[in-house]
Amino acid sequence: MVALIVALLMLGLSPVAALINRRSGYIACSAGSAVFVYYGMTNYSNELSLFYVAAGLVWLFTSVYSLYYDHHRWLGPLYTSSILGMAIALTTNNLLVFLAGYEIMTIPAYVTIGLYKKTDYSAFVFMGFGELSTILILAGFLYSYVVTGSLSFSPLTTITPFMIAAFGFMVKMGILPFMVTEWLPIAHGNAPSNVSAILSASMTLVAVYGLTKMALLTPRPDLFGFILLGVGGFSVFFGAFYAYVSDHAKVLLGFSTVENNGAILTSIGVYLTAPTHTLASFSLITTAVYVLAHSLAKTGLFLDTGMMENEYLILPRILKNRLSDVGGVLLASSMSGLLPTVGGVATWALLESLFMEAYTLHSALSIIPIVTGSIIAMGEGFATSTMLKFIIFAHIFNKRSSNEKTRPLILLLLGLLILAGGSATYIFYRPFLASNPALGLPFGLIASEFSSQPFGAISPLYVLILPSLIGALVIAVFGKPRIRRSEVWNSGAPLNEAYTSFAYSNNIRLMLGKLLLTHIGRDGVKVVDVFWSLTHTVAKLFISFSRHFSRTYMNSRLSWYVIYMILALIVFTVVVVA
Amino acid sequence: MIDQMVEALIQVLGTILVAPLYSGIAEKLKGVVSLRRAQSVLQPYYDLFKLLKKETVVPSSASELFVYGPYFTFGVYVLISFVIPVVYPRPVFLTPTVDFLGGALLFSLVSFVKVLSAMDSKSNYVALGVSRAASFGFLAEATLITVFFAVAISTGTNNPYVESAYASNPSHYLALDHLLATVSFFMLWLFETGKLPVESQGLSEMGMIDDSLTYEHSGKPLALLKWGGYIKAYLLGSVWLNVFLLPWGGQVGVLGAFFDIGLMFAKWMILIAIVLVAETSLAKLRLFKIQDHLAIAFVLSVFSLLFSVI
Amino acid sequence: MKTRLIGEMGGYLLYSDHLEEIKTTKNTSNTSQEGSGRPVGSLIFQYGPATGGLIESVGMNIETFGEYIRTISVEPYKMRTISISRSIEDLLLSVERVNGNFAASHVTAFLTALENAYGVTPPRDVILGRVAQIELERIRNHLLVTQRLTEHAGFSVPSANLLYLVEEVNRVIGRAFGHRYFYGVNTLRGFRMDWQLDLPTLKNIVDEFQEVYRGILDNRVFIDRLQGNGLVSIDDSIGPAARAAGLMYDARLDGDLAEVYGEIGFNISRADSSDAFGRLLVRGQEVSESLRLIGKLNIRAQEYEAGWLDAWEKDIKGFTGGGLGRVESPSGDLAYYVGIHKGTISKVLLLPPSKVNLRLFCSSMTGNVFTDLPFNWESFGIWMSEVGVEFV
Amino acid sequence: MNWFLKGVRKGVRTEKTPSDVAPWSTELQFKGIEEESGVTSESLRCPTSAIGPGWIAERCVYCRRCYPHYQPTGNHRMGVVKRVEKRFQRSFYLYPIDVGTCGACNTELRLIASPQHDLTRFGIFFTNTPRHADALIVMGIMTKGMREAFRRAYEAMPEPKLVIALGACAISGGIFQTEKIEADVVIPGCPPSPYTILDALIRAKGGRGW
Repeated sequence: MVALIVALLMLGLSPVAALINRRSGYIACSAGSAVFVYYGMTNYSNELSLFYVAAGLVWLFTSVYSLYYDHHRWLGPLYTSSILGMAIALTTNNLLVFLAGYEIMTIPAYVTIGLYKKTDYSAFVFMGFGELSTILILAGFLYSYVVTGSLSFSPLTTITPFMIAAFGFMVKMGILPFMVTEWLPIAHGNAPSNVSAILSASMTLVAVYGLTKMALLTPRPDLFGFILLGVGGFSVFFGAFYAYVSDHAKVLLGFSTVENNGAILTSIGVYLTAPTHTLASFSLITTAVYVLAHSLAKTGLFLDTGMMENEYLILPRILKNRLSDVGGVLLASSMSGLLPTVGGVATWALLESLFMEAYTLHSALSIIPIVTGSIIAMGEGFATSTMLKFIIFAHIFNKRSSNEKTRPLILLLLGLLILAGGSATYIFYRPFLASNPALGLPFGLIASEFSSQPFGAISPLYVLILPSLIGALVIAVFGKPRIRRSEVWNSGAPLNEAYTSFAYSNNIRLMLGKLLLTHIGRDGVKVVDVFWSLTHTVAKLFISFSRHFSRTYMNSRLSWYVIYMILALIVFTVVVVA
Repeated sequence: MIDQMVEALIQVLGTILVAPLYSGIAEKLKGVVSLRRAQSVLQPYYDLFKLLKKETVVPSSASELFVYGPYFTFGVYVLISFVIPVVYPRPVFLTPTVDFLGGALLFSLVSFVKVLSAMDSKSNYVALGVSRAASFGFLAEATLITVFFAVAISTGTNNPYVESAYASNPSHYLALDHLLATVSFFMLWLFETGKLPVESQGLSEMGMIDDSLTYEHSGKPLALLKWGGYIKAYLLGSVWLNVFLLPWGGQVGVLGAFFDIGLMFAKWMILIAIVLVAETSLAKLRLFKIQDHLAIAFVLSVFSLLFSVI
Repeated sequence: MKTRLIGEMGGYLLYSDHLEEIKTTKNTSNTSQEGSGRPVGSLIFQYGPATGGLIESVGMNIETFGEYIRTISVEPYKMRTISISRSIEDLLLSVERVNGNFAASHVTAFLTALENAYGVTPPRDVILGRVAQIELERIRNHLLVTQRLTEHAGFSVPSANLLYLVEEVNRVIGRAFGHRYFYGVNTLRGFRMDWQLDLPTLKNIVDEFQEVYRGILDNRVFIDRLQGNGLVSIDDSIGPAARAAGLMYDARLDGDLAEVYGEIGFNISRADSSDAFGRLLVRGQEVSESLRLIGKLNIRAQEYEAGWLDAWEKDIKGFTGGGLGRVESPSGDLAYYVGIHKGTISKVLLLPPSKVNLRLFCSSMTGNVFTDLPFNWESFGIWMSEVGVEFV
Repeated sequence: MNWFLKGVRKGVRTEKTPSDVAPWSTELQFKGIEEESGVTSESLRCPTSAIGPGWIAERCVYCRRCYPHYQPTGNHRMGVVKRVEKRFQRSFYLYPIDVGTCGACNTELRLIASPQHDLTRFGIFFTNTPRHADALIVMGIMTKGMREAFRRAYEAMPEPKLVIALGACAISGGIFQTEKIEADVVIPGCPPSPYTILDALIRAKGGRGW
């Protein structure tokens, strides 16, 4: 408990510190985050504690990174206060304080995007959807207050509050059809990478946290659970699909977040609909592990884009060196759900739980998890291709190397963490540990179960060790190769133009033209993001409204805009606390 | 413990050392059917042996990934050969490392590393092939996962060995879901191993898909990639034989393990016969028709999933 | 018969019945056009010069944004220059080697040009002999083209079978003429032939080809690779490409040997689709037709005293003139113009069919995907060797 | 299925021993009446001065002007192997590069893959990348455009490797009288027949020839 207070104090101080001196602010924030992680680990009560660890790590790495990145006087305070908001939301047990934290986290983000905006509407779109999310959550909370008569998170007898709030959280998670809220502001507003990281990694994390927390307090609803499950599945597919055909690094990552949040939502769906208690708890752990995997990997990749000069993969100019290359590859492999990384374990567990559910249900209902599972499987396929695209064109296909050490080192650390973390998930799956000494696995096995006997099992630790071991053995047997350097073979001609990221994913544009409404014209290939074109209309309405609003009340001057935000914040907090 | 180790050894060596032979036999027969005397069935071994002795040319801007990636992928393949029933019908040493789905994820780990290693050469020809492989990947990977689950769901466990035993029961074997999964997996196998009607090892660079992944490699790494390719074909093919098409006849015990190698040979002759007919009577599909081929495989596997629970 | 444009040869436009100087320079570059400028994310993919997929060295610059071919331009990397300032007999040997697979066609066109220049006509047997060689060449080439197509489709059995037949044709030629590519066969005085042409064997070869050919046409997947692939704008096409589109374009109807072809009753083969498939259909029919023609010729080796030749050897001062020779090579119209100044050869112009076919190929590639490129390429029967040649 | 059956029915058509080689692609021998020293390239108007003393295989383009003084013997084993590479005994991959041919060498080279000849039975194969190749087969006269590509291809090949010059153009400049290309294995002929090519290739990897 002491740890928590310390952490919150440090985080609370950090915005103030940042106003005075940026570095000190970030340092305070890092320290606070570190303590927060410590708190999460020591007071490991249930899966929710894992959210603390994940969030804390994200903040820690991002803040340290920001020490070497930030280049704007407003950024420090805004960034740190946003984190403070998250910390509050994560740690409170009071509905309204949660909401307050939620706003404290969101509003600075509006401002940052407003400050960095390239296109005027992005900030407003983000704000619009943000507020929509808040309103829904508020409604859900009020309803819960009406039901339970208490302002703290407390067990519910009806699922209605959860349903309403769930939609609010889903908006924040950028779940289909709200995908646009995820990538648009980051990309078009072009938020600085450290903010992108917390926007995409930990802000959605808070939403997931809220969703999970509510779910834990709600009687497990059948139908709604299946809806979440299905919607999640489709988000995975479309998220990954659009990520694959995106050539803007941050859009790509944004969509990939949609994909991951979809998976997480599905996992929650499984928890809500699981026929057996064993399966329920398995999927709950899976949810938490998935959150951890996504937060860390996504943070890393966004920080990676922070080292890009040009955010288009078509001609990326990224400060790269051996460290960041290795880090990037590790992070990407986790993002593509490959063992032995955390991402791999999460993907494995999610798919297992889906199909276990299908098996245990053994009825017409099984169709839902099966179809969802199959769709997610396809999504994973796209995810792998997408991450390959990112690594190939951000790291391998560009020659611009740097000898900067610090930021690449941070990336590498994250990568190693996510690699080793795969084996560490062992701890979180405590109830599901197995072993088979007879066959040489005395420990390190995670078994997926829906009842007494196990369904399947993996040992990330062994997967981490064995291939490299065998590889080394192979080297020992056949020896190292005798190497001579020579230029790449390009059928006898010098290699003048390298393959582009656009061309890399063009087959899909041509093959799935119906889905993308591909059009080949005189000036190249055009595709339409169906969901964006939907949400864009909504956005436009909101833009025109806020344009009018800002003209009349804020003379469209940013300072006023900021002041308005802060006032709104204060007023809101006062209202809440009173 | 010791017995399991010996059995494991037999299974793994039986995979690594015998795998190239099946490719050799298949190529020989294909040659004979196409009016030629054709090369020796041991040709794959000759090629590997020679490549292991050759120099390795590395593109100027490539990194260690290009050189040592193949070693790693080979390691993963060897690990998989511990895990799935490719020779011995009972779990052997280290088998529980991953289950069936885990195996599928290991296969995609291999392709991930393979692609990075190949792309590290920065060759446009590699990129051309990779971009194709990547755009079919989503269906291939999905089918691999669903088809593995197809059996998992009917047995209630994701342990391939149990599934093999389960499928050997005629009533389960003839069940619709099993048959669908069998067909689906075979179609996938054709894609994964670059067989007609999906791909054919020709000289034309323009048609490359899988071949592009070895296009720039040479010497030892190339040998390991080729060898890995043989092993992959053997692993997937044997799973298909032992879990789907012919889940019978596996003997236990150390002696049994030796017998099983012979048994696998017999089973493989059947697979090779089927493939031979396909390879000699089909022509290569147009590029974008390949996704139809895979889509059918995927849909079949999903149907088999549905039938197994309803 | 109406006049048709065949192509450009060194500053002149060659029509089926005359040669005229070019006034306005029209675009005959080997580039297909679509839109202008470079779309985002596109690249120039360099294919060649040294490829495993194509028989000869050729460089292709393919503008693409991934799989889809936007424009393509072909450059012949192997440019050979042939000096005309050597003895006419040595020059003849070089002409043989302009394109080995069409050697007979080239030599015939070249000699016909000379003979026209000097206004002499060789004996009928010599002309028949040349016709026979050209038709043998046609059979071999069409077999080879079909084989290449099946090979690219990974169609192993027919591919092997066709390669077998190509080798057999070569052996038939080798037995009769002593050389598989007619090198050293034709001289200024006629042609050499050691043995009678083995017609029965040739007939068996063509019969087996027809069987294979019908077999591959039954295969849906294979046909799918060709249909709609490489649609050409027919107006200025030649050879099988033109006939595939249903045109009556054939030098055997309006070329220098038209008379002979007319007498032995040549029937033109045509199809009704201007894509790679149509071109395959035409070749399939032409193989049988060529066999039929050869059967009617019953040729025997023959030498003659070429009057102009002696004149040339004595180098009568002041013989100045020029002659045009045009024959139907396996891939379409092939023409030579030989200019003679004061008894020595002063100018040689060449219009190889591959030059025209190359233009057609490029114009037909836009909108195609990479994997269909080899099929379209082979379907034209292009030989870069004759494109890259220059007489100086 | 259909083609599978056809293939089986037709059976293997690979020939056991060389047969039916075209005379004017084989070794020439003096068959004249007067002294061999009496006839020279000049007297026979040999375009590549391939006569005297004796017959010089590398230069001959088989124009037959020396007939009847020189006549074909039917011996196709004219290849000259300067360096044998035993390591390729059982696995020999070829990368052909055409630096300026008339197309005849290309076709004859492809024809060693025909069922009659079937190079694969000797463990010889074509490959489409120099990285996998053991030997670089160069044919045609060295043209300006291809010189660079030739160098790159050689560079791209891993050691040990052989260079094989195929056809009169490559080994002596042939009728075009251009430079000759240095090589470990030299295969005369214009073009060399598939028999000549196979024989040389087999001997290059330490075999007894064909």
